[in-house]
Amino acid sequence: MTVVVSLACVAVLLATAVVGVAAGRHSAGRPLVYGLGLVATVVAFGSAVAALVASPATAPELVLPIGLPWLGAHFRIDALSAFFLAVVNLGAAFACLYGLGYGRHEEAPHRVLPFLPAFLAGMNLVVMAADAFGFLLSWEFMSLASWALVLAHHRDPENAHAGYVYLVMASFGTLALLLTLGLLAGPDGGYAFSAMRQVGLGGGREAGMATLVLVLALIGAGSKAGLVPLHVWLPLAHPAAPSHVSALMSGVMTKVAIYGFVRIVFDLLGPSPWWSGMVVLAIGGASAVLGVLYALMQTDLKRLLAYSTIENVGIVFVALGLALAFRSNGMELAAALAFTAALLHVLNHSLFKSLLFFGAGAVLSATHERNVERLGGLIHRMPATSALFLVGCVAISALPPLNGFVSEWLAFQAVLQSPELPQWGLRIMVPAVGGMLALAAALAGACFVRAFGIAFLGRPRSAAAETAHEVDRLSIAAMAGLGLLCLLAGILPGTLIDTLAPVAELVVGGRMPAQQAVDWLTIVPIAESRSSYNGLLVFLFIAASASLAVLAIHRLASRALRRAPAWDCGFPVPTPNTQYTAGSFAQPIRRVFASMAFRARERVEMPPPGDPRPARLTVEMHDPVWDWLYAPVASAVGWIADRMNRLQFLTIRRYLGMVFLSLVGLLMVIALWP
Amino acid sequence: MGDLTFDVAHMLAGGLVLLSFVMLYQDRLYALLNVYALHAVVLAASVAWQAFAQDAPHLYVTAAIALAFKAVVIPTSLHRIIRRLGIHREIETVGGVGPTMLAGMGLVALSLAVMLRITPEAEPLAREDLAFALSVVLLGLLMMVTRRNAVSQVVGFMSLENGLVLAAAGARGMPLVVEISVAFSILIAFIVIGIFLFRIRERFDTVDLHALDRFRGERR
Amino acid sequence: MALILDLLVQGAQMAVVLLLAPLLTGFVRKIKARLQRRRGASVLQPYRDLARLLRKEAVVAENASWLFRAAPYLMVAATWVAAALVPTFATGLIFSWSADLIAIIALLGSARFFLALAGMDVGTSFGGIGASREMMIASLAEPAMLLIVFTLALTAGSTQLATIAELFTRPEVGLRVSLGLALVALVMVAIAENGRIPIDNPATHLELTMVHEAMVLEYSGRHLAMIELAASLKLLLYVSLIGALFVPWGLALPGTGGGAYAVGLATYLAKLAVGGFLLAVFETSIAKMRVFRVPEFLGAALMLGLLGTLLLFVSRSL
Amino acid sequence: MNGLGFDAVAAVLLIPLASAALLVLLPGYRLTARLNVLASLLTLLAALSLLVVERPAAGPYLLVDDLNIVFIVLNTFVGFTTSAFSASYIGHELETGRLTPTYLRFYHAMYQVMMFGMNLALVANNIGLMWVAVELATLTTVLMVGIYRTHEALEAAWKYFILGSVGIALALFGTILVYMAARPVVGEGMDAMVWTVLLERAAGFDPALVNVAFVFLLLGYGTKVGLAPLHAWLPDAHAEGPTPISAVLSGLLLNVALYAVLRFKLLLAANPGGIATGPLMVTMGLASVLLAAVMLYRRRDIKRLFAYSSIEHMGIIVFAFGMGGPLANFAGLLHMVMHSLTKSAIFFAVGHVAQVKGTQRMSEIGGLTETHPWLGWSLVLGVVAIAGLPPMGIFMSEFLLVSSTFAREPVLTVILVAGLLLAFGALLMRLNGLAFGEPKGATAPVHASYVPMFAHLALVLAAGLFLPGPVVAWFQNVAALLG
Repeated sequence: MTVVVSLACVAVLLATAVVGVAAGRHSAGRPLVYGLGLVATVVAFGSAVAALVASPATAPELVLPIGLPWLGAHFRIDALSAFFLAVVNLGAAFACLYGLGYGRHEEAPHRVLPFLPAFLAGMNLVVMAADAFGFLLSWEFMSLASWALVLAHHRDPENAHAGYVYLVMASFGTLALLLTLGLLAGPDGGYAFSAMRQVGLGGGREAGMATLVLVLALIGAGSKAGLVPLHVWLPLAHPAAPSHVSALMSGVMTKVAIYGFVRIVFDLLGPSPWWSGMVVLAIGGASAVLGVLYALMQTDLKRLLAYSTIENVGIVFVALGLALAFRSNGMELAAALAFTAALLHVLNHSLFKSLLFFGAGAVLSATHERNVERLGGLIHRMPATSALFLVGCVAISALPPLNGFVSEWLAFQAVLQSPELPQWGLRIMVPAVGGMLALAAALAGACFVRAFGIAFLGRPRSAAAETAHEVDRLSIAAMAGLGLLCLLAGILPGTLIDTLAPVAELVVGGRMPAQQAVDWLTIVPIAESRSSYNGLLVFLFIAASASLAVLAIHRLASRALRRAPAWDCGFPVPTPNTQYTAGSFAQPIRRVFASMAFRARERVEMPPPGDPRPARLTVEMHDPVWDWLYAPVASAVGWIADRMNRLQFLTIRRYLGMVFLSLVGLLMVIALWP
Repeated sequence: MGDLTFDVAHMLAGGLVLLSFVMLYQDRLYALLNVYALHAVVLAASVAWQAFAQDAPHLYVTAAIALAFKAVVIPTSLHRIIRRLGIHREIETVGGVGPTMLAGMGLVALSLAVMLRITPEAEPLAREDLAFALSVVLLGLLMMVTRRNAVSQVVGFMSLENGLVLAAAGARGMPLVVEISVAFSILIAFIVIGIFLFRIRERFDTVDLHALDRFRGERR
Repeated sequence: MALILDLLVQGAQMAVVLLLAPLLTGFVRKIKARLQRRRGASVLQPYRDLARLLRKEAVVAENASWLFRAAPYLMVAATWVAAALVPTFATGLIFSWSADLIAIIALLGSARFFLALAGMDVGTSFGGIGASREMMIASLAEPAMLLIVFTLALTAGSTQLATIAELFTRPEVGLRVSLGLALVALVMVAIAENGRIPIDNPATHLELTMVHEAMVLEYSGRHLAMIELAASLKLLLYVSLIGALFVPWGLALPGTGGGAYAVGLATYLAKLAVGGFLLAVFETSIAKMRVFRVPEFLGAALMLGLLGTLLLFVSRSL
Repeated sequence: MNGLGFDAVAAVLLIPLASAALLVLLPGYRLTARLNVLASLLTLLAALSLLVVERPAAGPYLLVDDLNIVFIVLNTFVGFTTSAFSASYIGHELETGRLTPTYLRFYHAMYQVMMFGMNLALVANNIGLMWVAVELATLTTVLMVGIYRTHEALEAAWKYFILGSVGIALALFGTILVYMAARPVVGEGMDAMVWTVLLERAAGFDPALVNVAFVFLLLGYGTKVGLAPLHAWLPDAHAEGPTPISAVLSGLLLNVALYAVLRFKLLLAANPGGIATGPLMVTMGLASVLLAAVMLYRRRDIKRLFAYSSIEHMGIIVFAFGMGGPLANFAGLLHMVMHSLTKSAIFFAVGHVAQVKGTQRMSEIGGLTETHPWLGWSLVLGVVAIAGLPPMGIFMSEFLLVSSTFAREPVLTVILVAGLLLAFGALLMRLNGLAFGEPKGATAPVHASYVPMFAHLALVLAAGLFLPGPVVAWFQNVAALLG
């Protein structure tokens, strides 16, 4: 039933893409495409949630006579797919709503409208597919559609480059996944997921193969999710696309990649060795810390958000690694806790990252400016946008009572289960990774104080920022909806956790204690004596005591308020240049961390006394991953290409020589053949 | 008759190989052409002998073709071309003559090593013939590789095809298809080469392939 | 009936922290003054200051936004809620399970978040300095704090303050290396978080060194009062946190009669006094360090926390 | 009754021959172009009729079986679409004066002769006849590559001719050797050259002789397949000849040569003492893939770029057949069909692009999707397809190939994948410059014939999503045939 509905929605989306091709340049195209997309995604979201809540024990499998001829296209929606389907379509629906308004500012609609619905359809299909071919086909189709969207403003050479790097990395990942699935399917092609699952359950895979599958899956899915060191494309490609597409890529597509990883490693591969958790933990922790450090160094608002996506993906993978470790040691309860934390963070991140990208898009359309150094003071001109952006910032900084905190709190609770682990390596490693998680969270706080403070607070740093004005209602509506969801997910986590229970049960074979049982909507991961959190109460307390304070003050104290020039310690300077810039804000943290992480160097050129020239401070930073991993490969390819290119310029005689030599060589083979 | 047949055939085929070596050794175009003509004559003889030995009359036709075209027509016309293009100067071989000869030796050894693996029940005549034919083919190819001059490359190619004809003739009872195809291919090859040499002369004043190499597709 | 009693206790707790906070601040100032052979202001001076600030009109910079005016109240609220959840004189408060130690730290984090934003709101250079330094300090202090929490929680098998405190009252816990390390780290973090010497000097306005004061430079009147209150609440919170975790004796267990509560209150006051005294002594006996040496100080705390966590396994395996 | 079937075969051969004779006589390019299209269409219909009518029994000269009928239908279809494309293309060439009417007459006649040669090579049941046919096709293409008579064209044709005729010679030697091997078993005369006979008696052949024969045949026909290191003629021949010829070369001639190699592979597989042909083919395939992938990076000429991509794909196909096994063979067949369709479609697009921009240098072409949306996007589509991205057919074949071979030969497969990725990077880099970015070069409107291009792309797209059952069954038993 759900499968049929979802496939119908996908069909509608594909049809919408065709409409987009037809009506791309027409003014009616925008409302038509986004409207249809909105309807389709909302319906798909509803059916997915229904499937998740109902969560039948055996999900029916639908086989269409397309795809691999002798296999057909298998579609199946179990609890896992249902959850990710819900995430995908929720984000998609809000993106469509936002696009209805934001699309008005699009200068090349004919390069967006056809591909956006195709992109949505691709993401839906990946989650639904139940055979290797369908999975990879929709996976790569998704990449392809998003590539076209990245190239929407292709005249900008940066975007063209971004698109290039993006698609190459994407197909690199796809090839890795292709090898993975080929390995799982075996030489005689058992491409249906059900078949692979059987082999996995039968324990038909030896350790070496499991290792290979794990590594390849980590490469394949990780390159799409943006794990360090496969992240280089992400901060290029995500900002290049139109903002609602960036939101989709950052907020939703990375989740589809996570789905791929979970599906392959948790579901298809079957039991995995205990240290597999360590690998995932290490990579996840590294991505979390490095991602947010990168983000702290950015001045481009959208690129900053993209880097913070890397951080959040890292957090999810840390939780997944914990789940793997617990599961391989038969600790279902702890595994369920960790896995639920991962799922919750997937949902939360898709919510607040979309919200933040929408905000960035609003700023972009209001000021045509992505560089925070040229923004500022927007809180006065775009009150609604800035308030909602603030909500997003609080949520992503993992501060109570919003949703970001809940998932990180659960992750910490999972970390605290580590003493029960039998292996020393894990016991030592898990708390260390927990520390990295905490570090990432704290740095995220700094990062988003910086982002919001520089872009929205203070005094405008450019004419564009000064003349900015609020964006249209639909965009604000989309952002408001997401903000509300962030709050709800923050104060009512218990219901979410219960909804996710079937997923955890399906994947790790255990579930967290049911949360309705606990009174006052508290969440209790293990037992109340151990830990508990009540977002609702915290929220109410803060609200109550804040209003109490306000009330008391306004009753007892003077209400007099006088507006005056800023005091600024006695010597205020009118020009806004005296404000702290993003660069200067990041300086202390740069000195502490980046000097080792990015080999950041500061150079001060101080003109001699009497010289009117201003002093200059130049900071140079290197991305170690790029320097040590990608640049060498690229230069090696270039070098080989140059050497080999001589073959194009030989004389005919030399070509004959090549023929002659290969003939002689083969004859020798024959002569020496036993 | 066995022995005598065998010996003569062997002698002629060996003579072809020898002549191929002589061609490798030559470094003047005219001399090269003359040796080539001789090569063709010997070929014709051996084919004719095969025709007699296998009493397969159609092979006489092949022999005639070989004699007519390869020993007369082609050398004379190539003479003409050379004269027209005025390139009767020395041809620089790539590696000196010595190494080339050594390489040729190696090739002959290789072809023997390959061919003598054949089970002797395929009767020796064919076996030996094949060995020689293969070496002639390889030597022709070697010649094409070690000469810088278009005409000598063509000659090398022709000697290579002589080797083919030798093999074909050695193949007892091989249907007419082969001879026709051989003649046909020689014909086409010759015509097209003629056209090309003509055109090439029309465009550049030499057929030395260096001139052609200037026109690599993708000049920097 | 029991519920009402519990509510009463909880209410009392909230009132107590609110009332005692300025007193602790004043007490510390007084002791410092004495140690510096000054007479010093009265212990009650902070109350007077608050009252005065409340009476004055608030002067707000022209381009200050609503955030600037809302932040103080949010700070007070968050800090107050956090402080209300730390067992001061009694454990097992009725709402103590609504947030565990991690959540309390996060609450303080949100308070800091809004303070930093408020500092940047007016768009002065000092606000920026303060905010950026504060976040840098926090980015090291928070992980350190969380590692300390790991140490405690892994020892007690819980992140619930009440549970930990109750557990530590028992003798079988005994002395542990990792707990000692955790204590040292916690003290260092507490000093950093409260902007005391050597990290920051609450009494100075010397722009090169100040962190907290730089952020609140633009505040005046009732807003400033709120911020001062929040600051002293935070100090109180940390002192009572250390007290509840490492000298948990005398805490009134739930259900025990009024006498126990009286004892708990008395011991609590004693703990505050000792803590304040030690703080004052420490502050007078050490010099303020340069801002860029702060990371080393906090890095040490971080390392200690991690070390504590790892040593835990050793001591466990013993 | 099979007389009808035989007539169909005869038609496939005679229509091109007759029309060639006719086209030589007729002046005027419009008429000849139309006739050319008509003749190709008739040939196609005749070939299609082979599918329905009962197949003729294998005679001493002609044979139609599951294996070659795939090739025949594909051959005639692409031949037809290409003739349609060339009609519009050549018109433009005539306007710009790159071709003169006299040459044009010759061009159309040669086109038909070439089609005749290729069809003959495919239906031949006789190794001698097949050899003749392949050479005929080669030599005609040589002449057509040189038709522009520019320095580059002549040089490319000369190179093609020399290398090609060496290939001819080697192939002939191989053929003779096969006869020699067959003679003791089959007996003298024509029988010893007939496929069907050879195949059933192959077990008794002298292994050593067959091995040597296969070496010569692999090199001889491999030269035409464009396998590294015998590929040298291919890029220049593609780049300098008229674009329809490039399309035919990539789409058809390579396949015909490949078909010959496959036939002899079967022969060798049937012989117990024969060398394992798999490793040889896999090695050459991988060599071609890697070489082409690397060479793609420094290309400046758009047609040469896609010529190298043809080498790459031929390498993939040979790799697939070398690996063997039902899945890999299926993948190889599918890949071959998809490649001919896609590559010829790309050449159609490229031809028009080159005509519009008046150059083949990629540095002078840019932003096509802005200036010529239809051309630009179809080029994008073609490259996406050729790069093996879904939902196009090549994705399916590459999926099958890689996923089925990885478990068997991990190392080789990883090498192949590396080659694929390299080539993908190069193609995409060029595509970025050609289709996107600031427009460069002339922006004159183009009068192009989109129908053939879109027909091909539509087929490729359809195949990527849904292969009809009969086709699959047919491919499957051909794959089984190939062992």
